Amino acid sequence: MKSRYSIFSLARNAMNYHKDWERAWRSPQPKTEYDAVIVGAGGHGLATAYYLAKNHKLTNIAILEKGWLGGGNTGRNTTIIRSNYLQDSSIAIYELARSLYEGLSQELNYNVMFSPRGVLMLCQTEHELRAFKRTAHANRLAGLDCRMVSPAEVKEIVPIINDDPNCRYPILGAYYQPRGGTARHDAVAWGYARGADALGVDIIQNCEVTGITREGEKVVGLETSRGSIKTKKVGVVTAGNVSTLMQTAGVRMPIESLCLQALVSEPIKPVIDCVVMANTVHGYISQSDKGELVIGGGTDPYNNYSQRGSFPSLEHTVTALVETFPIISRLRMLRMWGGIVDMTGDRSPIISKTEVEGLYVNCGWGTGGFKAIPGSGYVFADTIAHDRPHPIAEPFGLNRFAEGRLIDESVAAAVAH
Amino acid sequence: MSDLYVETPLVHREAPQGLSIELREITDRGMIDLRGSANDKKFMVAVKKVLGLDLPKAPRTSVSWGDVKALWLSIDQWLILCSRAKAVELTAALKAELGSIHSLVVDVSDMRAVLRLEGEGVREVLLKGSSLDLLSDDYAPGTVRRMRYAEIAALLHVVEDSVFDIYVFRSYADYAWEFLLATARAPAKVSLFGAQNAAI
Amino acid sequence: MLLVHCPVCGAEGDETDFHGGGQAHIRRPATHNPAEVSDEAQRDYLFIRHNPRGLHFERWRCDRGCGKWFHAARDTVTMEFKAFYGITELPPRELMEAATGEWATYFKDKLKADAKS
Amino acid sequence: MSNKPYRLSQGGSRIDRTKKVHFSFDGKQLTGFAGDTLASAVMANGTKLFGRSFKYHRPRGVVGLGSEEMNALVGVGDGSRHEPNLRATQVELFDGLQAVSQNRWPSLAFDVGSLNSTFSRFIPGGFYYKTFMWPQRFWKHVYEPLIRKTAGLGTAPEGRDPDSYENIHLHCDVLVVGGGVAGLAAAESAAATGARVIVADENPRFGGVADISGGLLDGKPQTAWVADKVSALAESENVHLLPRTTVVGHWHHNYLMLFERVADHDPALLREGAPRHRLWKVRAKQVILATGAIERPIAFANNDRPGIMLASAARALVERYGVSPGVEGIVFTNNDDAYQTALALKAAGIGVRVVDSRGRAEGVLPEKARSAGIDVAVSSVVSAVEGNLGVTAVRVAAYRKGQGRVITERKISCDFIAMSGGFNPALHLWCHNGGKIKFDSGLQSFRPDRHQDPITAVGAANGTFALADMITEASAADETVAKRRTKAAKVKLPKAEQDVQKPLEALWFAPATGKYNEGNKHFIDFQNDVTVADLELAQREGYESVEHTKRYTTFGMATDQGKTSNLNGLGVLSEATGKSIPEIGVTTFRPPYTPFSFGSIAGVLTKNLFLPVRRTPIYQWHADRNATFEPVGQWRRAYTYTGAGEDKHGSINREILAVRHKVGLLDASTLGKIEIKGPDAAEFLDRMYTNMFSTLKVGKCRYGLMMNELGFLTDDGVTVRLGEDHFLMHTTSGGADRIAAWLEEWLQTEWTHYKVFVTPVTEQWAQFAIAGPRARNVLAKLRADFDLSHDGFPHMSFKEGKLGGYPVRVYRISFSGEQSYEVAVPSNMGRGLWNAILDAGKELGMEPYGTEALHVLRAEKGFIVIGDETDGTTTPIDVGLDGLVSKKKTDFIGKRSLEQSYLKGPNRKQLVGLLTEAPTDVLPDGAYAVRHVKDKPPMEMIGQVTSSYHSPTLERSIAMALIQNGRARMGETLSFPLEGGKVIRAKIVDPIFYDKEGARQNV
Repeated sequence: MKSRYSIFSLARNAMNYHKDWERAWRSPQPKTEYDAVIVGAGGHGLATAYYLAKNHKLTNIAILEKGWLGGGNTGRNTTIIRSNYLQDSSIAIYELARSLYEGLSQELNYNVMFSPRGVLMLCQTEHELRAFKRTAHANRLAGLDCRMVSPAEVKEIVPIINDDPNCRYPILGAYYQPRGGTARHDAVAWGYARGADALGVDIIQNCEVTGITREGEKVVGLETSRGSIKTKKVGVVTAGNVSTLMQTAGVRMPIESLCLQALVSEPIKPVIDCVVMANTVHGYISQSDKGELVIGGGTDPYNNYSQRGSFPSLEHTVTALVETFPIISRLRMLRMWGGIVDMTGDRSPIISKTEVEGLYVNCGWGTGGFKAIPGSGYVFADTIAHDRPHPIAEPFGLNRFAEGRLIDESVAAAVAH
Repeated sequence: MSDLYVETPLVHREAPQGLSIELREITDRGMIDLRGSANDKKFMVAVKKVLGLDLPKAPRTSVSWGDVKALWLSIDQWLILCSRAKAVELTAALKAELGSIHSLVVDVSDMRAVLRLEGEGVREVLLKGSSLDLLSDDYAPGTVRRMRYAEIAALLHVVEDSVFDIYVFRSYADYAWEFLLATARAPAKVSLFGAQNAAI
Repeated sequence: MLLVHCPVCGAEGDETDFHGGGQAHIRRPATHNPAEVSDEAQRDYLFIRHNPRGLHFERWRCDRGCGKWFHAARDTVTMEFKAFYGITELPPRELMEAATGEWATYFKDKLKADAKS
Repeated sequence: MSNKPYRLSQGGSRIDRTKKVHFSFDGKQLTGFAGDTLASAVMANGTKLFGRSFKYHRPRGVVGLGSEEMNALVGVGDGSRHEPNLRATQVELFDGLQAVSQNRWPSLAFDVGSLNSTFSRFIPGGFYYKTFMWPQRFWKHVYEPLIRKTAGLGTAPEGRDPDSYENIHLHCDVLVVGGGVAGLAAAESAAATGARVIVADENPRFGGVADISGGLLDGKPQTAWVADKVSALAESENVHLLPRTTVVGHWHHNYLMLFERVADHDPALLREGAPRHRLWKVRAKQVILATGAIERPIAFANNDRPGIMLASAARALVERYGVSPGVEGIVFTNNDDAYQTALALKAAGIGVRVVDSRGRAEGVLPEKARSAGIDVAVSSVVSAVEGNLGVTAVRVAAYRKGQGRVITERKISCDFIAMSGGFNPALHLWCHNGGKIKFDSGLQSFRPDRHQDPITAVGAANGTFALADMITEASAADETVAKRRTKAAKVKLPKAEQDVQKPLEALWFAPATGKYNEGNKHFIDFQNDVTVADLELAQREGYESVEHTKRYTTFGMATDQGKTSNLNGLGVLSEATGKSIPEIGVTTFRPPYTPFSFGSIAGVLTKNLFLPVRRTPIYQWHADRNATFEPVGQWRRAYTYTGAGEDKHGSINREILAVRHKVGLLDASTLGKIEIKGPDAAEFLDRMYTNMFSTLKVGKCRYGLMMNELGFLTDDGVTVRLGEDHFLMHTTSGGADRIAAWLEEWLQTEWTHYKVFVTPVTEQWAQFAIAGPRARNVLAKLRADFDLSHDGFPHMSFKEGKLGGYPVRVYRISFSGEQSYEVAVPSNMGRGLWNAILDAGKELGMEPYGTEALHVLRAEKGFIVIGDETDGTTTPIDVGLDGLVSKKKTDFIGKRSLEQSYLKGPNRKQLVGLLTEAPTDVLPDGAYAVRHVKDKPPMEMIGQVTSSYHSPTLERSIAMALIQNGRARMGETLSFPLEGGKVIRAKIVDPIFYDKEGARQNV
């Protein structure tokens, strides 16, 4: 058991100039065999490993990461957390995740800075207003704490918003989830890593999986840059890189890897206290505790593994936000970056068994995976442990594409993740 | 017909002030959208019979015969320019001559607004909304190019070195006009690649 | 901002003058035999996509030019375009040979047929 | 702070001592000279304290020379013109400039936030991950608000930005980034080939550091050569010079963004109307990076005190601005270059000693320093700094490479330190788009290696520092890449003379007496307050990857993006782990090079230009009639025309009743219109629509449904057969462009053998619906020159002719269920015909109606609207239009997907009508029906309202809904629990509420 973090441990360690802090996680050598192996130490993979160990007592497991843990989309997103989706199946997974976020710092003894500062989704056309009213009805009956707010309330919540009723896209109202918000992305990965490590999970970084080994219809192991590993259960959680890895097991995926970009401004004193999503104009904005405005854009319309996007999509986003929040015109962009997002045909994730026994896959989170990390790990661990889909995971099975049972949030609700 | 009331898309706009170039709407232009295959000899012959010209086959070029111009739009599409008065008659003549030859002729004289930009620095003004290499030799007089201009689709026609016509769909005419008012303001004038103030 | 070249009209311009149309060479099963399309074939057609890290083949449209669709071969890591070719054409032979993974499988038969003729 | 005169009596190549400039700093009125930066002018007034650091609120002064500055961040301007976080070293002084310091309260010298510094021992790197967790709700309500308040540097401006911005596109053969000696040499030889060359430099003047670097070109000072070249380039027809322009990013295929500060330095330009910033979007065939190098600070104890600067910055202060950094200084270095600073200080009469960490300092420059009488201590380091708001003394200790702590120190009084840890090539732009870099042990830094794009680095940016080499390399840069240009470029290279420099010795950390830097702070990232101890702590805790260390400690993540801290951090990590620097790896450089304004990105696309509004030919009339507008795609359509003494509800009802009982007029110009012609046109339409079009007779109209390949409805509309091989398709207003492209796509990519042409003609036509029992009378009054009788012109047919003299196409189609004619007229005549129709309709009681009346009218008739009754997951079967899905056709778009098990499975939601029990209850749009009403959620939902209105025709509410198995549940009553506990009950009925037989449109 690791020593706990607290204000007291901080004070104690300060006396000794912080020389005696334990490692947050070990750096073990890979063993030759594990009961289960998770490929990909992003948030979803780390959470899966943590819940496998914690809820299902599977502790002889490893999580393999080709680079550094949390270095993919977990550490590159705009950290929005909400659960106010339209479809029942989406509500179930995202609300499970959101509710786990509420107590995650305490659960992991690691401050992930979950900040339920409220998520405000602007309605800027009549059509959007209608769509959100529908979502509001559905969410209320599903038991979510969400409500429509008036333009006046929007102005109260975000005083810097452009409330000119004659502007190009006037604010007609907003859909508000007061318990949505943000968290510190790296801390979510690090907290789960530390938690999983404490439960005995081997987190092996700089270990690239080059192939999944099958015997007939079963998984028997993995080939890695650090040797072969035997295992009967493999959970693949490699986001944008899922297609190429699954292909080594002969499984073809309904995934395309696109570039999604985000940017931050220079830090300034607080001006926005909640998360604002303007779907009509594709702008997503919040302000980090450090003071940076964190802004998310759309995806580029072509496959891209370079983690470097094109400028037009961000340009469009920034232009929209300058119009929506005119004071940002004189603020400046500090840094922009891209991530490889895995998009499915219906823009909803895949949490699924596969046609290969012992091979499980969790991917397709596209542009909205961060908010789902705890819930995704929770139900995926359960799915792997029991070799059957967790009820919340069931609608997200791969079989839906052959059945036409799509979960198309963005089409149905006209809202990006 | 004289009692018919006709108005062009920018009829409500006044002559602009304070710009670095001249800007006005051209109101008397007839336009015919012509589809057919450049490889179809019968089609080319029939068109020539009516318009008196060989439709340009080279991308982004234009050809004139008298007061009729043919602008290349695609490998199977041209925009025929003539006077507005003549468009109806020319459309009918084309349809008649083309008969059963696979083609499509549509009088689109009212579909677009035509903006005339004129003056030293007109290319520089356009570069504020277009990513084309307008300073290169590719944009000599006679050149035609569809393009993305600001946030809209437009058709560019280089009439003379410093005279450009911009065609936009008429619903966007006000937007294009206002965009030009903003980017052609005299205090925002830019001169590119020429003698500069050496004090820098 | 990619620089794209249209093989139909020769126009060259920013990616925003073009329209990316996703993976190339997808066969629509219903066009060929509408009576006999399995659920799996329909799924593959609609959803399963080649997603290579490296050489990829895709469709583009010359949106602000001649309006025509065409094919492009592009590296998804370096973003370099390797070739632009017609919408009814196969890629240049050397690129079919350079293809990897699912693309290599796809082009194998084409290359054989090509060798025969 | 001090009454010593810091402005030297002479010197200062940049300033004009005849022109005084008045400005204020933190409200204090000060004076500088034209040519000063804010940094030099404030320092000339004796102030070294410029701001407070991010975390510990430690006092900070100027460190750098220009854009690498991380400490002296100020806010400039007032109110809506305020701009936070500007580097004082880059702010050009102008009369009336108002600057304020940041991140302090109540004042810069006395800052309450500096308590953080007192407690800094308790808040090491990443401390916040370990605490602030209890109790759970305190994060949101107590800890986070506190943290947010103390963080954040400057403040945002107030209100809307009054200034303008713009973008411009430009292509060039060669973009030279950086106008120093290397950049100018590269530009000169590129320009000589006739290439179009852009030279951009972030500074107001070209020349880079030529003025402070010593050395001669052709026997004259470098500045003379620079002046010659700049004026020659400025004269060239094929060269464009861009001063005050930072190349902020490099993207795929040599696309670059250049940020020009047009008017920041001169408010007069703004007053004249110049844009404040201009963003250049440049596509370059070739990029030459001549971005120079950035000097490294040295990590020694309390190396952040105001008065500690980079050696190059201290030299520039003296030589450019005639300002002394202090009275008595120390130059602390590991290289020869900093000796130039010592010599410059000495020459200006300022006291100076050199502390050199190397065992030997025997190069030409150190020898010159010694000859000038400067004390040089080798094998020594600065081990401590005394003073808080400024430097009062340093401690110097003997040092051998790799030593972890020092033993004996001696104290030397001084008030400033000029430090130099070597130079890092500025390779940020090289890396933005994936350029590879390699470690150079001579420089102890990274330099460019390979790049996929046509980009090359020259001069200091390439690790080439010697003047002669730099010029040779830069002049050849264009030749190696621009083979396409034939014009031979013969440029005579100048003869360079310069003092030869001996190699530096890496010094990543200067030890102090304490073990483990106990109590001392060796800053690596000044702005974010990251120390050597923090980096080591991160390593110990397992945050081993350099990216983990960076994120855990935030080093390199401040507004300078690690320009001065990145490599020093790697050096420290290298020493802490025993790995080499290349093994540690580098963090990725991301655009932009320096921050640039959001305003410049938006350019002119704000307010009216943000996104286009599309207007129909009748727009102005609608506006004049006080119409409320509704956005439909980019269109603005008239929603209703509210007159005097009525509200919107009233006007909508009036408009509906006019159509039902008299006649109405609707502007339907936004409807998509596409001409489709060719021998295969009919077969093609059979493929695109779910229903059959090849059987449609010439002159007739048919309503068609379109699906995507997933089997979901995407569009609908009426298509007319104009001739045997000629059709006119109508689409929804929002779908016009999408459907035209969709048709083209299938023609070009799947059914390439079809001979069909498709031409969108939406805007050629203004189109109006004349609907109501008196519609025919209106046409008659307009002297229609075609048969108006019902038999001669029946429902779903088409005529071409004249109406009121205007040439028209008339379609007898109805979306209201009334007798209805859609009249299309060339757009320029739209307004004329509209007026004529209104005149003709006046005595028939005609009223113009808007889109809301249109929607109610169609709902009364049970007609669907794509986007209301469908949501992208709805099939034609779901909405009860099975009859329009052909059973005969073997293939059409989406047909096969309708066979997927889920789409034909049980429990699909089906379109039904709803009548509320209380006729006055109008169901809210989107309300859900539940299987069982419970006291509280969750409740199982079985379907939702898709359209709901008060129908003035039926004098009650009506609604349409998608309900699970709805068609089998006719007559059933459903419950819709609303907010606040109210439950509306409604009976499932047929969705056609009015005129079920369709008799009214057929007369």
